[in-house]
Amino acid sequence: MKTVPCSAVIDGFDPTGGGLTRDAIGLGRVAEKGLDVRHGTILSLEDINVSFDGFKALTDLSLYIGVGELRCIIGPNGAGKTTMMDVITGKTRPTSGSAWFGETLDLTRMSEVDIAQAGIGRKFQKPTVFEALSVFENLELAQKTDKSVWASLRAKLNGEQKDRIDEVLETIRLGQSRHRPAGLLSHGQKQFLEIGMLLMQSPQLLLLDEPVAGMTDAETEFTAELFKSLARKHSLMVVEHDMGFVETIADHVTVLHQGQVLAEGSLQQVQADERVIEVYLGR
Amino acid sequence: MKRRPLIKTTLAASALMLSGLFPFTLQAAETIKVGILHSLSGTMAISETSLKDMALMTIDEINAKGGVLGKQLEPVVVDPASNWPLFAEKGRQLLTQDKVAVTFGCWTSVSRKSVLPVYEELNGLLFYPVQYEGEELSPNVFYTGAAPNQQAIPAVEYLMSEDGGSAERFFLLGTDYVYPRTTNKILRAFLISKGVPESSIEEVYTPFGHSDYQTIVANIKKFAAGGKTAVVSTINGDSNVPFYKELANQGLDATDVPVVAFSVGEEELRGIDTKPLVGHLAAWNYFQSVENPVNEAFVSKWKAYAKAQNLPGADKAVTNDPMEATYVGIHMWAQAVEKAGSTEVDKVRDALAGQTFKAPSGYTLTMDEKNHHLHKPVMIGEVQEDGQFSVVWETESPVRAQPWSPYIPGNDKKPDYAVKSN
Amino acid sequence: MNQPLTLTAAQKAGPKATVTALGLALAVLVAMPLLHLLPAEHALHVSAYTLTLVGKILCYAIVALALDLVWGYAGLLSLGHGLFFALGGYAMGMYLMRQSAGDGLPAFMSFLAWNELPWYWYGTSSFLWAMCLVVLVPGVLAFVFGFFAFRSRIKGVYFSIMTQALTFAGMLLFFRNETGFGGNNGFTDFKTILGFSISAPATRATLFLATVALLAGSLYLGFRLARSKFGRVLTALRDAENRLMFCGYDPRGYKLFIWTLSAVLCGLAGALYVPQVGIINPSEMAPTQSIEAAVWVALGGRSTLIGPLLGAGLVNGMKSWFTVALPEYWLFALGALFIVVTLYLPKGVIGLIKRRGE
Amino acid sequence: MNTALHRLLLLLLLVLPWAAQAGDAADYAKASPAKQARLLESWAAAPAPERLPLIEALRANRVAIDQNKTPFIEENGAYRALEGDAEPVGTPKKLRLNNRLRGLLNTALASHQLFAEDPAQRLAAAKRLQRSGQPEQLELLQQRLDAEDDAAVSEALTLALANLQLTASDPAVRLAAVRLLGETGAPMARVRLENLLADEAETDANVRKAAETSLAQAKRKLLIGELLGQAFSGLSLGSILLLAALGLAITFGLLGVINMAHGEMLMLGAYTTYMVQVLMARLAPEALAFYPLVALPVAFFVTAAIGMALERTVIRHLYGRPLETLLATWGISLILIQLVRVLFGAQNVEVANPGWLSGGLQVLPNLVLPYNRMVIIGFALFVVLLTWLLLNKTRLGLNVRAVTQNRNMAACCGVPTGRIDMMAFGLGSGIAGLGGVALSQIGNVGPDLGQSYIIDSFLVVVLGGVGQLAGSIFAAFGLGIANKILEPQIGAVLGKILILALIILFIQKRPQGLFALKGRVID
Repeated sequence: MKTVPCSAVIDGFDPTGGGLTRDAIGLGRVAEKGLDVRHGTILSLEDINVSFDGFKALTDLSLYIGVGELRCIIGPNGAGKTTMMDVITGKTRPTSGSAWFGETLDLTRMSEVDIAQAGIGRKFQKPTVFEALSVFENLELAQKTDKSVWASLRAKLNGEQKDRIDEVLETIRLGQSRHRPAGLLSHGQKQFLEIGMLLMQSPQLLLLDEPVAGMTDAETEFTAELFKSLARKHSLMVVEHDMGFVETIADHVTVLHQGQVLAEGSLQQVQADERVIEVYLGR
Repeated sequence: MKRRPLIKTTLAASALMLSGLFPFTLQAAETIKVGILHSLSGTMAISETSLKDMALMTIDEINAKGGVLGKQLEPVVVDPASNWPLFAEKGRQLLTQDKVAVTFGCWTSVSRKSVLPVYEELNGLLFYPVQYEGEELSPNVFYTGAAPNQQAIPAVEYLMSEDGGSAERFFLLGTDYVYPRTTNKILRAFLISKGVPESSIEEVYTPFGHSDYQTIVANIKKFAAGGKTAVVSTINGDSNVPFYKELANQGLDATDVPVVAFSVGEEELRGIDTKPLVGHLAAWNYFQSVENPVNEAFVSKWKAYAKAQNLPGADKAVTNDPMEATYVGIHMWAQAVEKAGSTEVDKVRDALAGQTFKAPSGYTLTMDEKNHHLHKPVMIGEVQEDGQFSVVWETESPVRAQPWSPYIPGNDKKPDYAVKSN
Repeated sequence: MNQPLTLTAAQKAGPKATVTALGLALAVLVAMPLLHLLPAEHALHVSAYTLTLVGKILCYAIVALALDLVWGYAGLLSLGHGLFFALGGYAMGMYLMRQSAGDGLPAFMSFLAWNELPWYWYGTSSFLWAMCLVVLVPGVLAFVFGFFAFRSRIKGVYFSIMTQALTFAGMLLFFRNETGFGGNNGFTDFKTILGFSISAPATRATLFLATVALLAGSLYLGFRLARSKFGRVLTALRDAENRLMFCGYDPRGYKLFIWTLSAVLCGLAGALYVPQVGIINPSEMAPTQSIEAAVWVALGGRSTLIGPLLGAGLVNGMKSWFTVALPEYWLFALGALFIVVTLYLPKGVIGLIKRRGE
Repeated sequence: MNTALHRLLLLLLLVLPWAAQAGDAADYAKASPAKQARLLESWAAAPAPERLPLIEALRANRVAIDQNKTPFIEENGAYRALEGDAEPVGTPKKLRLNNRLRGLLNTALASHQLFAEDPAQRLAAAKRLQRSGQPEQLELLQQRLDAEDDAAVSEALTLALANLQLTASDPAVRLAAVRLLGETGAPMARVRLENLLADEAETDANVRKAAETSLAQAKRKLLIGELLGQAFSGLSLGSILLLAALGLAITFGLLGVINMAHGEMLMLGAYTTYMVQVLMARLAPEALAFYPLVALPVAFFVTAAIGMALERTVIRHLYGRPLETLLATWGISLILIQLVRVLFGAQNVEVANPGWLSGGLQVLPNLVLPYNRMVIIGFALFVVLLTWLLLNKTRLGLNVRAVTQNRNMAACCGVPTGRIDMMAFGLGSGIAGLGGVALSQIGNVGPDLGQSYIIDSFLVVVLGGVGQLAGSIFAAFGLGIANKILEPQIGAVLGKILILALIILFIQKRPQGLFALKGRVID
């Protein structure tokens, strides 16, 4: 079985900022240059504050993700993990603070669509796929291409694109179900389909919210391998509760608590931190 | 298989209509078909339902006397559901599918305007029983309701007279329909010709279905402070209740500011507590309270009919002006058919000119020789506590209609006889 | 809704049967106006009554189809489609009024205090410009309304209520006599269109054929859209708008496109409706009319192309029949029908046919 | 004591010329309308107490004449001669009144009532004469003012007199009258002052100057009255919108049912009121005045029962499919409307305001607050309070909120969701029924009643924010007041269009309505 086909599927990006390989990213716009990641960080969150009617969901949160890094975020419920992802993807606007994608893209000023097109992909906590469409069509919609209305009206898949979809189908092991409506897939299959859609999107930064929830052990193992292979050329941010899974994939872990970074480091370091122990076990 | 049901329905519908036609065509020798085109559902049902019943009663009455030309009249009732395009469709159906000899129907001007092209195209015959704004004279329509000069102008003349309270300021209040607009335009021109200054006339319109008259009543009060004021109301039926209630509760009574209404009759008063309204006025060509033998017979016949047919609210059945106009219209048509010896539209039209009928209003009404309108008496009635009107003033003799009002510029060039609008 | 966005029933019953049925229906519809040209005594003559009735229903069917494009496919229930229909009708009506008025003012203006044509009437004596208005007025209005509504992400019930408010405001505006569209009477008494008498059988037949052509065209357009990637994006939009945004699609553009297209189709249907029924007035904009259109779609079957057509045909056919057969009680039948369909036929009549097919 | 004696003397004096006036009724009966008017004017200028019954009978339209034109008074169907003891020849016919005669009768009645024992009656009469006093009554008023000992009546009389003194020959009298008029703030005063100033009608410079000051004063007072009136009508309209929308805020806002039959619940509530009125008129006519109070619980239970029945049979199968509830409830509404039309007829039915809801409270000379509107404002607030208590302070309310927020979780916690849905729908319908009772007091009661409120109701709920009771309240009053501010400026039609446009714009800004829940977006 091919375990690392993804690198072939996803365009690599050039950390030096050349970016000539990038093509149209939707609504007819073409990014002239690739993402500027001169300083080696792909995502910088600085002093982010978010509050809902007085409830502070995030307090002075600062977080940096390096290029090609695979970062795991852990933290108890209500620590602000999903809110942080909402901030990064433009769904929630921070009351203060800055969020930069690369060195030049200010995420707090971009719309969700722009952020997605700039190269941040997100997988939701609850798998969301287009249930009325077939697996194949789900991947077709996700693929990186001109996503403007006009383009969609005229769009026709070329051989290369079909091959890519086939490849991803293979990767996520849904080749047999390509024409099944996505709504009829099992929970785990939906998770994989969503990951597959992310792959089709070929983003530079992937945000994954509890990707292995509801997966069998074998599936989890496979996912871990998949992520590790992705991490070479992409940046990943994985929110996960499953410590075993975190252990297999993460080189760097961040612990969130009450909207703030509590600890950061390797899993061993973090697990040794007394504050983390208190937060996890103390209550 | 997708389109089939649509066509099936259409076919089924037309088949049903046809099969419905058959028994009639078999009896065609014995009956004359008469179309009744009044809304039985939707917003206009409130006014039109009783006209349908009145038409049926009148047809019964004529049938009981042996019918017309020795044949029984057979009513064909359809429901255009207060939907104006549906009026045209149903009109066409009555003329081409049911082949009626005449149609009695419509209430609103827009419904009449909707069916008019159909009746002109197919040379049908329509009797329209409601007061309206004029500005129309079709050879295929006979207008048994009042033209503006048979209702609005005499009413304002009365208000200006000593008995009417010598009003010198006029608040023209109406629903924003074509009828109130046209009527008020005529009234304004009339008032100015009588020396009323522009500043003493105020024109206000409300949206259809308006139910909050607080601001308007406050404005009337303000306006009325300037001198003896009368309100001329062309408010459409449904908005009258909130208007009168507000008027009464804000303490404006008829001795201070009388309201004369052109669309409020006995039927509308059924839905209003009339005690606070005593003294307010309405102008019509007929009131139920008119005392004469013809009317007594008419009213008691209607009450008996309502009871026999078990109509809703039969114990409180009343007659009103459009009902009388329907009654008169059907009888006149029947007389004209007898005179013409045929139900052919062209012959009946000729026979209708100059036709007379002893109407419940107490006058012998004449169909004008030329202009398709009745000569009608004008009466001003005062609201009484029992929901009836007492006539306080009436013209000495029936007035000839002026469908093209001389107070609207350009009308002097219009011919005073019916021509197709093109 | 787990319905794939394709011709569900068609797939089940096999494309062949569908094509045959559609072809047959089209043949009947094309034959009807031709039969109308036969002399009235002829056994196969189709009467003007039948022709205008079916023509009217066909116009409604186009509205239903247009509404289904936005509701069934994009998940936006519009309760204001009557407005676009009426606007198209008014644009056509303006031309027809100018035709019958000749060089003078339209009849209603001359007795309602208008001395000259208001600016928005300029050029309406030209058929071409009137046709431009038929497309532009509903199109631009829908575009502007949609642009703002979709920008602020108004959806679901909010969107429905806003569209309802829009058509209600439109109705009030057109009711005003000062607006210059004939007030509550609207436009009637049309005489000629392009110089041909509007009541001539040949004109009727032509208008009918034009309606059939528009319907067939809309159906084809809908079919192509449903099969394109655009159609799939719409379905995705209906079911998971957020996911779609994170895939990098801007839903606004998609919604705006289908919404405006739907409005323009309605406008065209309205323009064909007016000369056939002979009247246009503000009651076409009444919110209840638009709700009824939604009922046609639901009754026929949402998210299918044929369903709405069936629904429009069934409801209007029944209305025409019931109003004669049971004038006092037809509302009971109609009301009961709505309840029964929503309760027992959630996928509409088309769902029933599909189940039969299986 | 002195004054009482005085009055007695005066009475005697007036009774003396009895013989001369014995034929008043007969005179009136025989006169032509024009002559009747002149008679009434002379009676108003020279009142005679024994004429009072005649005037009262005339005013109540109870005077009839027989064939000989002998006047009779009708009492419970029997006729009694007004003068002498004649028996009617033939059936007497009622004397016709018209508005002119009615006005003159009122004036004549008022000047007779200035002699009444009861100060309240005298006050009312004086106030009446402020509006309709005739120059011929100048002397009478002066005389009565001198004899008056009640301060309030004196004041009212002074004012009534001032109206007539504007044309007095003595500039000092005119000056005093002008000053007095400035203080009243009556709409008539403004017009009188304006007339005085116009066309150099007033020649005395001092009086002119005083008149100008008074006019400005009067205008200011009128403006205050107008603004207060506008505010009140805004509140009143708001309370009506609120009552119409409150039930919907529950069925639509909480249960998510797009209830197109909501308007029909209002209509059924109004028809219940009508039925209660009819039944009480038949069974308990002495308590008829309180029929709206009786109608409240009846309407609540009737509409709640109908609502629950609908929920049981139709709506329960449609939860989670909100747009389909629209279609089914639309069907229900068609059926209900036609049902009422068949049962009660297409025409409106008569629902009368009972005495305590008729008329209004005169707050300022140009501001009358109708009782029915005041009661409805209070009632709307009461219903809101009741609803709030029900939803927030009872177990039922807790359950309703639980079910509407998370049906499955509530079911897991042992909440009988089916029953709660039914109760909640019944509650919403019942509140709509209460709204219907209130609506019956200000407008039509007909089969289409509900249709005219349904759009406004939805707008109120959506504008306020679905599921937000407080939002609905703000939205209703906001819409009401905005409507009433706009209406005098640009007319009712444009005002309404503008409001709709503003709502559409507002929703752009706040797509979730006025009171939206903020929080993490949940997908």
